[in-house]
Amino acid sequence: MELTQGKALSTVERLYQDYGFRARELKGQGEKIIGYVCSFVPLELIKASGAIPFRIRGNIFEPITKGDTLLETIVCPYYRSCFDLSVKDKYEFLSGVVIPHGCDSMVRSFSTWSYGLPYSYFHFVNIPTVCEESSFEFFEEELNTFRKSLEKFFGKTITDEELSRVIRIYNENREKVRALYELRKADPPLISGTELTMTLTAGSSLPIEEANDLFDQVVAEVKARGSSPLKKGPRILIDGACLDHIELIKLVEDLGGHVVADAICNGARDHFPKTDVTLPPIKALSQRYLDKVNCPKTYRANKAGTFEGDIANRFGDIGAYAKEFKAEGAILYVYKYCDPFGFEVPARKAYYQSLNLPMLHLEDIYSAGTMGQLRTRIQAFLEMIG
Amino acid sequence: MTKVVILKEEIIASVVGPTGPEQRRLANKVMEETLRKASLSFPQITYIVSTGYGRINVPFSDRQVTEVTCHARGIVHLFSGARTIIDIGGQDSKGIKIDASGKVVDFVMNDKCAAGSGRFIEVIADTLGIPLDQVGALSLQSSHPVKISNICTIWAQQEVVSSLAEGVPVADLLAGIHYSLADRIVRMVSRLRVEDLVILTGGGAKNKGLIKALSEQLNRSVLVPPNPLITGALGAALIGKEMVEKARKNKTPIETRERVFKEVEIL
Amino acid sequence: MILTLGIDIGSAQSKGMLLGEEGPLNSFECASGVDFKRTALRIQEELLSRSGKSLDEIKRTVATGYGSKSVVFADDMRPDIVCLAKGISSLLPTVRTLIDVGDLYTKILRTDGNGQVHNFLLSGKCAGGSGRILQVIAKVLQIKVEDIGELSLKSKKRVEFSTGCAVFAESEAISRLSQEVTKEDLLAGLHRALAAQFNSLAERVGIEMDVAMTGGGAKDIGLVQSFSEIRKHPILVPPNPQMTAALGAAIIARESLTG
Amino acid sequence: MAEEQKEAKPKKRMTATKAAASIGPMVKEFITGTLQARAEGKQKLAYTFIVCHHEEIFRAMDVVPIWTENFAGICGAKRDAERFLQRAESLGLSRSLCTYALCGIGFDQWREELGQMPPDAPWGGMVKPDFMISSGQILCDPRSKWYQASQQFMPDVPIYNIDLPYPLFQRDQDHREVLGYYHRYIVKQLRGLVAFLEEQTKKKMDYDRLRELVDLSDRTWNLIEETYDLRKAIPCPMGTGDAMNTMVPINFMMATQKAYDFFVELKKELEEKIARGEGEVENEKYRLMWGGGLPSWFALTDFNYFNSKGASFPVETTYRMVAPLKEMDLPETKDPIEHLAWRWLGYWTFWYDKARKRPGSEPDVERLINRIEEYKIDGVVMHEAFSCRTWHVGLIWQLHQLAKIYKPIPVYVVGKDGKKEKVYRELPSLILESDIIDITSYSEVDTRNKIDAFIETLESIRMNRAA
Repeated sequence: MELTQGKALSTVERLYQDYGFRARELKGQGEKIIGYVCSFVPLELIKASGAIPFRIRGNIFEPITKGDTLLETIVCPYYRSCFDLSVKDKYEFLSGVVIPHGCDSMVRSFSTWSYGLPYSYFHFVNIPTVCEESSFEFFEEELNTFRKSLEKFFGKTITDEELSRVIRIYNENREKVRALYELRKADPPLISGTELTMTLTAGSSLPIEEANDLFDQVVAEVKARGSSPLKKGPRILIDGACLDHIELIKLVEDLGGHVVADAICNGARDHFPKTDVTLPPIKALSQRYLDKVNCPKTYRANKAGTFEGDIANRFGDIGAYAKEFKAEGAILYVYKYCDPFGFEVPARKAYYQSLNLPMLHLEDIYSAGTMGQLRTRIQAFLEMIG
Repeated sequence: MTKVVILKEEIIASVVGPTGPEQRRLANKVMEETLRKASLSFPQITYIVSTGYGRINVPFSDRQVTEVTCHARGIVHLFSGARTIIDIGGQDSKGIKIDASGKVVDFVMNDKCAAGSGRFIEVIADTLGIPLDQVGALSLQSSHPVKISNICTIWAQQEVVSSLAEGVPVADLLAGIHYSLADRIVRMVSRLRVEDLVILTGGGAKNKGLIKALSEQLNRSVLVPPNPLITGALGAALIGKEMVEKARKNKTPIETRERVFKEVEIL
Repeated sequence: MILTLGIDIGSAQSKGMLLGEEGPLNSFECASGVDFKRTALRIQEELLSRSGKSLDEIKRTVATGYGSKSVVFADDMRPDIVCLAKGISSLLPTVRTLIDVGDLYTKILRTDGNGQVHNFLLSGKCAGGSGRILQVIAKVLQIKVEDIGELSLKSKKRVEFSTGCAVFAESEAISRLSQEVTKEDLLAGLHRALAAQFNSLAERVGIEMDVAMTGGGAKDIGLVQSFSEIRKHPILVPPNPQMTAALGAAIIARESLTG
Repeated sequence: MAEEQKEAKPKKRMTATKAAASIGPMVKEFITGTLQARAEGKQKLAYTFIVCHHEEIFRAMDVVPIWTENFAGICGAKRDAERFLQRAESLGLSRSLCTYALCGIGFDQWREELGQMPPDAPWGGMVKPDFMISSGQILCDPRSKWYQASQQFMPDVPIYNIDLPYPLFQRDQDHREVLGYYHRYIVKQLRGLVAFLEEQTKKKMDYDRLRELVDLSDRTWNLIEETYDLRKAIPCPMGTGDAMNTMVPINFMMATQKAYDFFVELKKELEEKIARGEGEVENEKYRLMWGGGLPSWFALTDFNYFNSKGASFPVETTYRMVAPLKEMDLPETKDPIEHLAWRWLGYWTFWYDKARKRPGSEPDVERLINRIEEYKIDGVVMHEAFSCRTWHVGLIWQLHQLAKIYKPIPVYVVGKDGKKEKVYRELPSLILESDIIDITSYSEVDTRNKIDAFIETLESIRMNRAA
């Protein structure tokens, strides 16, 4: 059941393990790297300004020490880890950081980031909480403010033409991610969940063109396997916020399951929605990020008028993924202190019930130390559905 | 504790022994004793399933299955109408929901903090110098259970010491401790929407004070198997038996490990 | 002779310090047990008999610590933070930051050499980061608490150890041992984890040099060493570090006599 | 057993003012009012949140607001939140989430399951609303998620979510550059709320009445600031303990004559106390600021404990109007909705200009510094409630910055050679750790120990102060 690792996947592993080494190299060549957190930052604008967007990552193996001296421990543990690594100079190659209004943890700690870290550029992007006409208008203005702020910092005008070109490159990237996900559809899947998440994570540290090349290579390399060397096992969908490490997925796979689908920030939530190229670029970005990134942070009016109709509306994409990738069970993985996802646990539970899909809810603190505790739960869950 | 059950049609022998830092060696010892009791030689055992917190530390087990599945299997064997299982052990506690066909449909666990496990009572009993098997009965004598305000086991231990010094009767303290633990367990299992029959198992099921506190807080009667310590091991044995039977039926080979005791020296 | 007495009733150990005009006369330490009142009396008696003094010579007694309110004969009760600052200033006046590792809590304080507190912080919501964890682990390893430090220093390859629940640290240790981790490496890992926690707390209060460690935990040289590695600077430890608060209480008692 | 396990009733907190003592009945009155309104069925009732600057719209439309945070706070103050929190937990909600929301959701689920109020519901309970107005503000996720979660148990109750953002303080940007489109958006959001209420109540908004109500709350706003400013007096006539009561008219009764009258009375009372030289504390030794966080509603007697040590709290940053309206320089407008939107933006951005002038400062820190100066503060106390990120994240950072940029206090210490030397210390601060209503996170012994040590810290700074 060993998977062969060719050149592309070895590159992925290296980018994953030594996260940021390519960005450091590029910085050495005079490129500007802009860090960001969360799926709400319109990367197209950063790219169009000539800089390279870089997703800031946590590290579950690194105990949070320095970060805790400046930030309360009641903040989302994933976000605390990101901050901890940043104050420990792990991302010293960044020229700046962009933080969106993703959740309270991001908003309330923005000054701690922007004053506690030595980068010269900081910007906060306000994201509306509702999806309606006035909020799209507002968000377009907010994106223009972001655009102006980048223009000022880089001393360069971001033209609509350039933005449209970049939007197309990002759309290509989303198609390539789709191609990666296609490899999960076989039973057993051709690509393991660990490989896929590692690939996406590696991609989030690269310039978009390099990520596109890498994804192409990975798809070709995995396709060359012909048939899956893996053993059949329960097919699992992972649902939750940002999961930028492979440990949880590896645990599922060590125990005989396969992660074949997800609704996580650095998975389908972030990578599936495409930008409409027929619209003016800012308008198109405003719609893509506000409406198509399906995050619990954004309220969508209950049009159905019934709770069942509402959850179908809110979580319909998850159901569609579960069906498309033939998931047999779901793991809802929520960080402690996460208000956006935390409050949805009962509703998501009800939704999975309506799909007849068994669900395991795990609350965790973003630390390798808890993996042992998760092991028993996941094994029991796999036994339960297997 | 380490528990071993040898099963043929019914239980042939079962032994409960200690678990210590030297888990593997002790697993060997308990196994040897059970074999002796059953008058069997080690190679006569067809299949071995290990479960529990230390399931990976049983050098001779053929398969490891979680305690959730094993407890459920053991309990359903004993009580076919069981719907909710509460297992209170020294290392964790859990709630398991069973459907009408005896299948696990949901479960919850606490293994992060001692305050939600049987260890909570063990630590307090030890502090008060009262044998563990007596704390339950003693707590039933209380007329005014005290409220234990600390959740952390160590801090609660200290609270108990201070209250004792202030002249609070031991029975009232113990009752408070039992309610405190029952409260946390009930909070956890209430996520499963508790339904009858409720079965309490694990070491905690031997404690009458805890049974009372739990059934009061659940507002339901709680049933206890005759030998609650071994339900997990029994379930493991039943699962092993089914696997062997299935393999024989399908004529697939049964992979087992060598039936020898390897000496393990840790400390 | 005018004597003053400082009594520190901790959750595990109780300490007494009898102070004469020229300085400490005698100190005594015993397990706190369950009856704090009796423990306090016993400390008083022991100190008097060891020093050959009579009760009426003690002009003032100040109690501190977890069980200070059980010291019924005390004239005053003071917070342990205050007594620690007083104590450390008299022992090591250059100390500006103090980490006191007690049985239930870890306390961090900033002081000024005058025995005044300038800022302080207490540890967490459970005993996960307190000195108790050392005892729990010692029990698992079947070694004496006093030997932990020496053993830890012999480690060649420190393991990552997470300090969650102090009680369950036992099972974590057991499972580590069954993965064939040595006692030495395990202890070094534990010390490192604790020291890192202390450091975070201390940085919140703001660390000023010199830094000292007191409390029962400061007797553990492995812990002190680990902390000084993180600080990249030596950490001072007074002789009998667990006596610091009792000494401070006795000094406070004397100061209030002299006004 | 349930009886014995219940928390001991909290001791009654001693108030320094008559006005604060009169708050209990006032709260009871408006809770009873919601029960009555539900029984009569003439008015529509709405769940909603405080500090949204929309109460004028409710009152103009005769919609009765049910302040869900208030109800959770009452459960907390009565030490009766635990059973509702546990219900919420049993639904799968983590205790690490906003406990106000957990308490509310637990209560809702229980009430809906029973078809009536849960047994012994505090002050008669929280009635089922006709609709829920959540507000996805920039600073509080639960304000948007809470009602969404509650709706699972009241599937027929509609939610209307208004978005009220404000520009965050950014070093690279003057907030004035973006105020225009923020204002346009908020106005549209508030008009959306009006339309929703019109649809629900089948009534048209009376804009003259709205204008009057907005004017009333503006006047009340200024009056509150004038009243609270009186607390600069030495000794201070009223402390934060009382202000945690007098927040009731500010947060739940704005745009009512009653709230205005309340502050007229309070102002008179404070003026009289000042004339008599009466303080919150008999011998005022220390003046402290409640510099961040909501209080633990079940432990308000801690303020009495501070008072017993000679410490008074002349000012707090929680539940205050930020500044008088007249200082906010809001654009003139005849449209009350436009005014509400400007007022909202003025409220959140008031300290931005001042913060920009002081290197290293930011609005929250700037506010602390100004209060420290104006109220002659000796130390800062904050509360970190584990369940609420909105008000309790960033406090450590604020203290950190305060120590860095605010003028240090010169004190004498013993130097290496044993001689006295002059060094500089920051303003002493204390962070209490507990929760808003979850009493299991609170230890009275620990809290009071910390307070004792803090008081001694203040004393020592005072003693060693180099004049």
